[in-house]
Amino acid sequence: MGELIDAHLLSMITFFPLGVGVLLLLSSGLSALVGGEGLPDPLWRALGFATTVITFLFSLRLFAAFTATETAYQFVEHAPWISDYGVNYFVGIDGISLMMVVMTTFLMPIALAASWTDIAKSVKSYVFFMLFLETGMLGAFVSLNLFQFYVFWEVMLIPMYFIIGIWGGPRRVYAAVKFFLFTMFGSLLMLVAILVVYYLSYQQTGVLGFDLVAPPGSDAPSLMDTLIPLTGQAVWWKTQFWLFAAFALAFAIKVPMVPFHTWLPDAHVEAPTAGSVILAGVLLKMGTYGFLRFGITLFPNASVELTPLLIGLALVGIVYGSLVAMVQGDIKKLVAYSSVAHLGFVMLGIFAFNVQGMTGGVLQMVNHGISTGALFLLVGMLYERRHTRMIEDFGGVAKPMPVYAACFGIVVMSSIGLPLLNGFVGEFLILLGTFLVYPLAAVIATSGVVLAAAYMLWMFRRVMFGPVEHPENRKLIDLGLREKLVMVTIIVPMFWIGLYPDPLLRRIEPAVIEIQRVMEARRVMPESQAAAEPVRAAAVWAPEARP
Amino acid sequence: MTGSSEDLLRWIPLLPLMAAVYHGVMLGLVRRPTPRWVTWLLSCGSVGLSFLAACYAMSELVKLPEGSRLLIDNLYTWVGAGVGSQAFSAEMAFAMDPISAVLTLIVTGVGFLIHVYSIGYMEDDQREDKGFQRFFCYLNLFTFSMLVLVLADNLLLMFVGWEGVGLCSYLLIGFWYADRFNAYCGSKAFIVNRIGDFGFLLGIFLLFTHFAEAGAPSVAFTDMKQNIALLANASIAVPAWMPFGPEWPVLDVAALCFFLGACGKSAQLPLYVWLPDAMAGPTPVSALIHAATMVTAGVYMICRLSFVYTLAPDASAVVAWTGALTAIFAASIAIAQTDIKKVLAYSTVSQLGYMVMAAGCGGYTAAMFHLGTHAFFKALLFLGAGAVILAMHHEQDIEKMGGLRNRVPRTHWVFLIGVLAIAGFPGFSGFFSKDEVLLSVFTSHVPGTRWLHGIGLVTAGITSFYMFRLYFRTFWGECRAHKEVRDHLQDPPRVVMNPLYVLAFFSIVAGFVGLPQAYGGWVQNFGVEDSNSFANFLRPVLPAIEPHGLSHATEYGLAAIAVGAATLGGLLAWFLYVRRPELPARIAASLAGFHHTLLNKYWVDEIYDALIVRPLVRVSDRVLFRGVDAGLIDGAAVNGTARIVRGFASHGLKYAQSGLAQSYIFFMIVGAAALVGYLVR
Amino acid sequence: MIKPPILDLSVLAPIGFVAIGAMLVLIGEVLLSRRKTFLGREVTEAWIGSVLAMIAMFWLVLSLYVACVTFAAGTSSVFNPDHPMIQLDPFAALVTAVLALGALLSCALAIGYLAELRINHGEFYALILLSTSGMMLMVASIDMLTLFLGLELMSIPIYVLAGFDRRKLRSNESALKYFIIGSFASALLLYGMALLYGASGSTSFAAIGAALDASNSMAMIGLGLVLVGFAFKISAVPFHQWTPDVYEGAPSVVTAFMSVTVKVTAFATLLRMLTLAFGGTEETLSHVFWVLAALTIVVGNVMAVIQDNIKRLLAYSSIAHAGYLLIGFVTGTIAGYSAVMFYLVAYLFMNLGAFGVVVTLANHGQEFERMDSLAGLARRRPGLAAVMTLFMVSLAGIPGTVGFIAKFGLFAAAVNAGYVGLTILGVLMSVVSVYYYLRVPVLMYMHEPTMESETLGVSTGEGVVLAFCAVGVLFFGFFPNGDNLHLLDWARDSVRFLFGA
Amino acid sequence: MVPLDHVIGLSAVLFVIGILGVATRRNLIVILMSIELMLNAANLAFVGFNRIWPVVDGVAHLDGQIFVLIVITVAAAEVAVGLGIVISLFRNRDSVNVEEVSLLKW
Amino acid sequence: MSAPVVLFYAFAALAIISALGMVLNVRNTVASALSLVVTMVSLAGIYVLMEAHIVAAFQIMVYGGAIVVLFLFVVMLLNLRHDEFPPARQRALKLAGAGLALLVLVELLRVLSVDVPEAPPLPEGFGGYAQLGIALYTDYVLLVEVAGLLLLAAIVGALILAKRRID
Repeated sequence: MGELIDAHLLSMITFFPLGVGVLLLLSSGLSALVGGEGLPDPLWRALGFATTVITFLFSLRLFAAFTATETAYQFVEHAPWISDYGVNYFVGIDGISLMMVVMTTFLMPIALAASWTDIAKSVKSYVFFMLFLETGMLGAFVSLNLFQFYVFWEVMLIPMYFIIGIWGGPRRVYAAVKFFLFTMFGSLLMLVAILVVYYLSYQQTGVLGFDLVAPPGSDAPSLMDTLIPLTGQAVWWKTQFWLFAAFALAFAIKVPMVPFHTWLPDAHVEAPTAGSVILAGVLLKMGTYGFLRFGITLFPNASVELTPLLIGLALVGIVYGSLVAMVQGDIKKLVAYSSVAHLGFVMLGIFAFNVQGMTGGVLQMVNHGISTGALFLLVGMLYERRHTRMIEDFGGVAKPMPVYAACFGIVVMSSIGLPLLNGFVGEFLILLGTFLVYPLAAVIATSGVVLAAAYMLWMFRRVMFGPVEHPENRKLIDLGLREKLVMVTIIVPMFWIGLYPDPLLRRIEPAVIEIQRVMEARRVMPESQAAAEPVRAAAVWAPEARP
Repeated sequence: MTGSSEDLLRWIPLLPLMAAVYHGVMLGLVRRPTPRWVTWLLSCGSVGLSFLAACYAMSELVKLPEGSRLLIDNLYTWVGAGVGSQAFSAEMAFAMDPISAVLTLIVTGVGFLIHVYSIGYMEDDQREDKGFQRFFCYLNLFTFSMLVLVLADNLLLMFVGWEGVGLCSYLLIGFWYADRFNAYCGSKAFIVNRIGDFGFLLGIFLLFTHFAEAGAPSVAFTDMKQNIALLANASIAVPAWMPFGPEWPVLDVAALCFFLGACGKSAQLPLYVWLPDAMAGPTPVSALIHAATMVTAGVYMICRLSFVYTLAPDASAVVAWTGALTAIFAASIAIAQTDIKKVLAYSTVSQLGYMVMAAGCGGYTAAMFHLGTHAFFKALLFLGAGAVILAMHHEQDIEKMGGLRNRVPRTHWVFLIGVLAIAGFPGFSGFFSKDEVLLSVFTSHVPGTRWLHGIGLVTAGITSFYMFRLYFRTFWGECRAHKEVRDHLQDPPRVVMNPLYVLAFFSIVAGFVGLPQAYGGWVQNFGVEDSNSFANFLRPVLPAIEPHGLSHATEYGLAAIAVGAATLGGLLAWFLYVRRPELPARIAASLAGFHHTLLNKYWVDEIYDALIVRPLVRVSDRVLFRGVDAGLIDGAAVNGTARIVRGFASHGLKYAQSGLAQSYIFFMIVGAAALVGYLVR
Repeated sequence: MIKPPILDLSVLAPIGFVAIGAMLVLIGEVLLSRRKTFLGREVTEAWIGSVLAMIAMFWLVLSLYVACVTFAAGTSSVFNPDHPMIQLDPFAALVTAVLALGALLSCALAIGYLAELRINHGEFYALILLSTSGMMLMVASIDMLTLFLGLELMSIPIYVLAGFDRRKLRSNESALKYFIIGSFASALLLYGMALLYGASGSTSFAAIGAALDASNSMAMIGLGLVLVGFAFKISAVPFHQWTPDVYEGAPSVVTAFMSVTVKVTAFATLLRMLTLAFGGTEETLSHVFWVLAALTIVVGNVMAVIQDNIKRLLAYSSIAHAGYLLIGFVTGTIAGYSAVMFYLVAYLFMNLGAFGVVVTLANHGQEFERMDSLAGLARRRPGLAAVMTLFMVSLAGIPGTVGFIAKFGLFAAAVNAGYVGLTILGVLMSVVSVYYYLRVPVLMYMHEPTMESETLGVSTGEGVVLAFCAVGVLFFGFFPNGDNLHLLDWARDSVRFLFGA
Repeated sequence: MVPLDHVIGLSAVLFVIGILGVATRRNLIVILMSIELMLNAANLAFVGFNRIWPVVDGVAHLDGQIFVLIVITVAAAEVAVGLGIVISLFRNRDSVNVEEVSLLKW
Repeated sequence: MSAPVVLFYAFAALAIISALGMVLNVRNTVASALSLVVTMVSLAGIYVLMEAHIVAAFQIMVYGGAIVVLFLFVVMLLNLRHDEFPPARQRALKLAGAGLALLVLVELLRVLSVDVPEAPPLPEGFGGYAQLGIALYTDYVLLVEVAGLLLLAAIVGALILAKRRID
């Protein structure tokens, strides 16, 4: 049993949530057929929670069994899926994916626990969508087949769309649709680019395939062996520049980078607490992860070529996000804009293209997941009590809710990168890495640290301190046991990462170095030779044959 | 080096931390408030213990031979990333060398006293049931951070302490958060400090980057000190149009970056604005953090990085001048203040300016010396002020005091000692340290060093003037307090007074550890070859001031001038506030504008607000948020596209779909004609 | 002397079964409707309806079975070797199977619906079957005679079916418009055929293909007119305008039937003609199709945005889908054509499903049309809302559904053939399509019910159909080439056969 | 001998006249007639072309004329159904004006 | 110019005129129907000239005999001998359509006049009863079958649509 699980650990982790979700759905469907009521809501909630917890335990197993020094993908599973299109079921993780997976599975139960009471309407579908969502996200993080990645990348939207749209705030529909359309816009253009890459690889190898790398123990040609012409070597749509631009657009929307960020505040403000937690914690990482896993490795020249632009956008994101966050009246919106700034840091680190920067970037992805997730939890708790998120409705909250204030304080500090809390390590490494290559950019970005302190503390002060003016705030009740546990669960890793980030860094670094190696290798490829002649070797069938 | 003494080091910061954590857990997870005696016992105990540990470590350190006085306690690698020549790694390691040893002793020692003092001071604070424990939690946390700052063996860890103390001061200033102003001062302090930290970070990046280029990537102090020569003439290329372009010497830039940090912490121009407001916190906090320890971190850092500054003359000059200007500027403000703590706050700023000036002039030993003495007498003054405030039932305005000298005699005496010490009267600690400072300035090669010296002297005069003004206004003349207050006036309880006595004692004698040869020649009779044991102790780690060729006579002369200035100030104060108490009002009236300016601290806060804060907020709100975000991106781009598509349908295409079969047929004919036409061509 | 032709009746089998079914239905109605009781149970109209439906479905199943068998056998045979006019080959067999399936599902849908709308005449099933036989004839025909005859045999019953709900003005109107424009189009088609005949001297595709070249302008005019005729059937812009009106006015079940089967037939037949008859001119044609595809995609999607009638919305969406299908024709490659074939099957599942929901929701003799009456449906009919969402998602081409695989195939083929511009246009427009498809789940899940109509259960037939379509959408969405059902391979093999590859 | 090109020309003329009828007349009946006219034009073309291709590789070839017969049948069927539709429409709205039939639009 | 040619042009002229009459006569539907008959008959004449006797016969029988009668019947039934309609909508569109159609016509004529080859001599009995009959029931037997289906569909449809009893 054990080794069976280990052999398919990734698939287990990925599909366990959805599996349980479907089973639950079937159960209620069947009972509906016989006119029964189906399982009661609390049971659904409990089962869903248990599922996510079990998934998290699985992922801990993953974390433990992961070999830090190994650069190749681990826990690989490879099986044919749609052979005609060369689509395989191909999963595997390196350090980066590992971090993402563990973070996702960690945030999921927290999100469910946090929304234990505030989701009253149609709990069943809520639980189902959450489980569905988890599978979608995990799948995207472990996919090594471009097609498969795209499938998960899009499937993920549906549950999120419903979570925002059904359990969201007053303008939820607008927010949900906006969220969906923004992402679709980017990802469909990415689809075209994917197809072009697919076509190029077919042209060169004569084999139809979406595998990013050759599965272990085989030297089958993969996308990583594909020469992608540079500008001037082929027609415009075959060139790295445009293909990367398409990928980058999709990812940049997801990140989100200014100016593609406007869906984020709306989505966050309207989404229910759990939705915001997952959205900020995991979904945004899809973008940066995509850049790391696909964007820069597939199109190294173009990504280097476009680095100034992306660095610039990242800087704009940092400063712009911070400034706009400063003037928000809605706490959730403020946090949303702060996410824009934080993800700007991540992008900065990734596009520094050195170990510190990228490692820091990945670590910061995790940190932001935890800190911002926690922030949304806290805002949610406040909203649950007062049904408002406007800063001016509060003030002096620390008086009635000291423990809450303390947690909030810690989280705020971690989010503005106070040393010995998680935020600092990532930010520092990113800035250091950036400074090594673009000192000026690093200087600007570092000013973002000051701004972060400014807007966060300003908000914190106006909410927590001062006299209690609104009478309804006077009788706010402090955190209950469940909420305390949730907060402790999420605060502990903050200190852990802040004090002893080594276990994470040790796992991330080899992956980053490997990515850089691949980039370098692929960078020289197209320059050395223009796009190779078509080979038409072992084609399953010739898609370009004319009658 | 022996293992035991090294493992000991970690306990110095960890003990207070453990106490803090205990308090934190108690506060967070246990509903019932902890009994007060448990609280204060733990806090004071932990700090006391770490003081003992520090003493033991000190003794271990002294046992070591002069050159190699260094204890390192390496816990684990904290942050490590990168490969090859860019491998970055920061250890979680504590190091104790003479400088840190001195400051550690001060922090733990003075810290302990102030902890004890706080027991009494916070006794009557009933604003919230857990406030007492919360206060001590913060206080312990602060001690921990400060010790990390002091004992850090690398820049990054130092930065940890650096930010940590900032956080604690934020928490403690806003301790009584229910008052909006306190909270405001707290965040102000934190944010201004962050601006400094910005510089600090950049400094770290800069040094590491160039050390990496030079092939010695490290941020550990010892390594950097060894390899500093590699960067001696490294430089950064900048656009030619930049000032001092096209090449900036790395070390100067780095030094300036770090100095920006120092400005933040040590409240130098232009970042001093937070310190006066920091007085919103409880008085023990003002004494510990904003007088004795934290604010001196900047000076400490400059001394720590003295190996950088010695190689960065231009930066050093900037440092020196900034210090001097801060000194006199703050002193001038202090003249007009009437809040007892505000006066002390500005005096702190001005004294810090002194130290920074000394450091800038290469007188690191002098800076450290003054830092030490200042820690004692300023703590004393604050705690004394606290005692007064306690006695006056939290009245801080000196205009409402007066004539207290026979109502609270003990407080009066210790306070007087403090005043004399800060005014630098011969025999008191302040005299010697100030003398050292002025001497180092006088003998340094910083451009305009004479001017600096002059400023130093004037500042000394002003200092003594406003300190005596404070003293006389408070303790002499007839009492201007309310009747009921006046009747209950009495010295505070023992637990408050005892620390004062200890501090008073040290304020007198602390100076003798650094007795200059000029005065201490006689000790040779007792077999001590150099009386300035303080300087000796620091010499191996701090670049000593080159032996100045000044004859003892000159030294006496300089000292005499300084003392003269101080005396003048004192006498003037006596004349104005004891002899002719009606004069000041008239003077103020005649110099209304100037007086007003001083009273409002040159409107610096207002200027910052109008020049930086408001514009920033307004632009972010009006232009960025409403304009770009809502207007441009969302309004024009996103919804605009949607509108276009919709309009294209509902105002254009729609009308082709008229519902009339024959119009459809018409379109078919058109289509067919076009198609056939294309095919036939 | 006259030699009797040697006829291969097996070729006629699928068509024949359906035709027989039609007649049996007619006879059966006559027989049943005059008696009060049958085998002891008293005869109600609804009962008659279901019995006739059973008969119809039985024969459809037969024809489906035959088609499948033929496809499996992979053989190809002509009805009359002396003068081959129809040919039952794997391609024809596959399409025939699809058509039979479509008709089958439509009949199943109709049972409950007709009763609900009180237009429960047995002729309905007869007409469906006749029309289906016409379609089968079309896809099997390799000669313009049979093609035209099949076209008419397909269309005329549908004209009638569109007006089947005689008491409703909208139904009349839809029938009328469809009839006028339809027969106008088929007149154009006919004239085109005449010219082609004039140019080639024969009506068989092969001969036309031999004679056709771009220089012969009479032939080109003929070709153009024929294309117009088909463009009308597949409702390609600018020959599309009848579609929304007819789809909206016709009874929902008829709309479901025609929206799927007619399109499948037209595309399949066009596919055959392109390969057999118009082979010589594909360069020119691909330009034509490029323009048609672009126009169709844009107009269809954009117009759908402003609809507030669900049937009309689906009509425009079907126009848009026609545009996507045309992309396959633009490529002119095996990949493109087989993508078209796959898309047609996918389209059967999703569109029939979507209309099936609309059909199911009709009650009290009232069509279910207004979008906003979908509001809060998830509360009242969770299952129905779920499948509807599934179909919408699939139509929008979100991964995990067959719609995505289909679109993917088309776009992949387009890119492989180098038509990236068209592909980009396609994806941009499907962003627009996402917008209006999402409005349906938005209404069902995110709005409160406007009017609390009582929830009447789903009839068995409808339930089965919806479940079937839903399963199809999901299954083929994940396993388009499953272990037993290699849909992709089938599509490609049939097309390759067409190419004689 | 009949000039065949003129036959085809005539068919074209009739065809276009038919189109004109369909496109312009409002009376449904007349529209139906015009469609018939178009079909007839096609028939004429078929017959004419059959006159051009009477023989294909040796054997007499009657595709054209057969086609005409088929078309005539189809025409009959169409007319029947068409008139049926017109009648049922007329029953409901008492008019045969095609322009009044525009409930369904946009 | 031989007799058939003369006859042809006569018929052609007749056909065109009557067709125009049908389309342009906006007053009287019956008149339109009758002029349609004239067109049919004259076409039949042309068929005869082209040796397509059967077709000609069917033309007269079915069209003239059945279809047009059906038209007239309906006209009578619905009693619309004279149709007065409200003023037309979308005149411009119709005019444009008409113009376009004429343009197409010109184009058609231009193209067709060049492409039509000369007529070859006819084989024996071409278009005669025997030949056509045999062809219909050997080569084209399928068509006959399907035509039957088509008519069935038409009958059923017409019934469904037009029968009085609305149930």
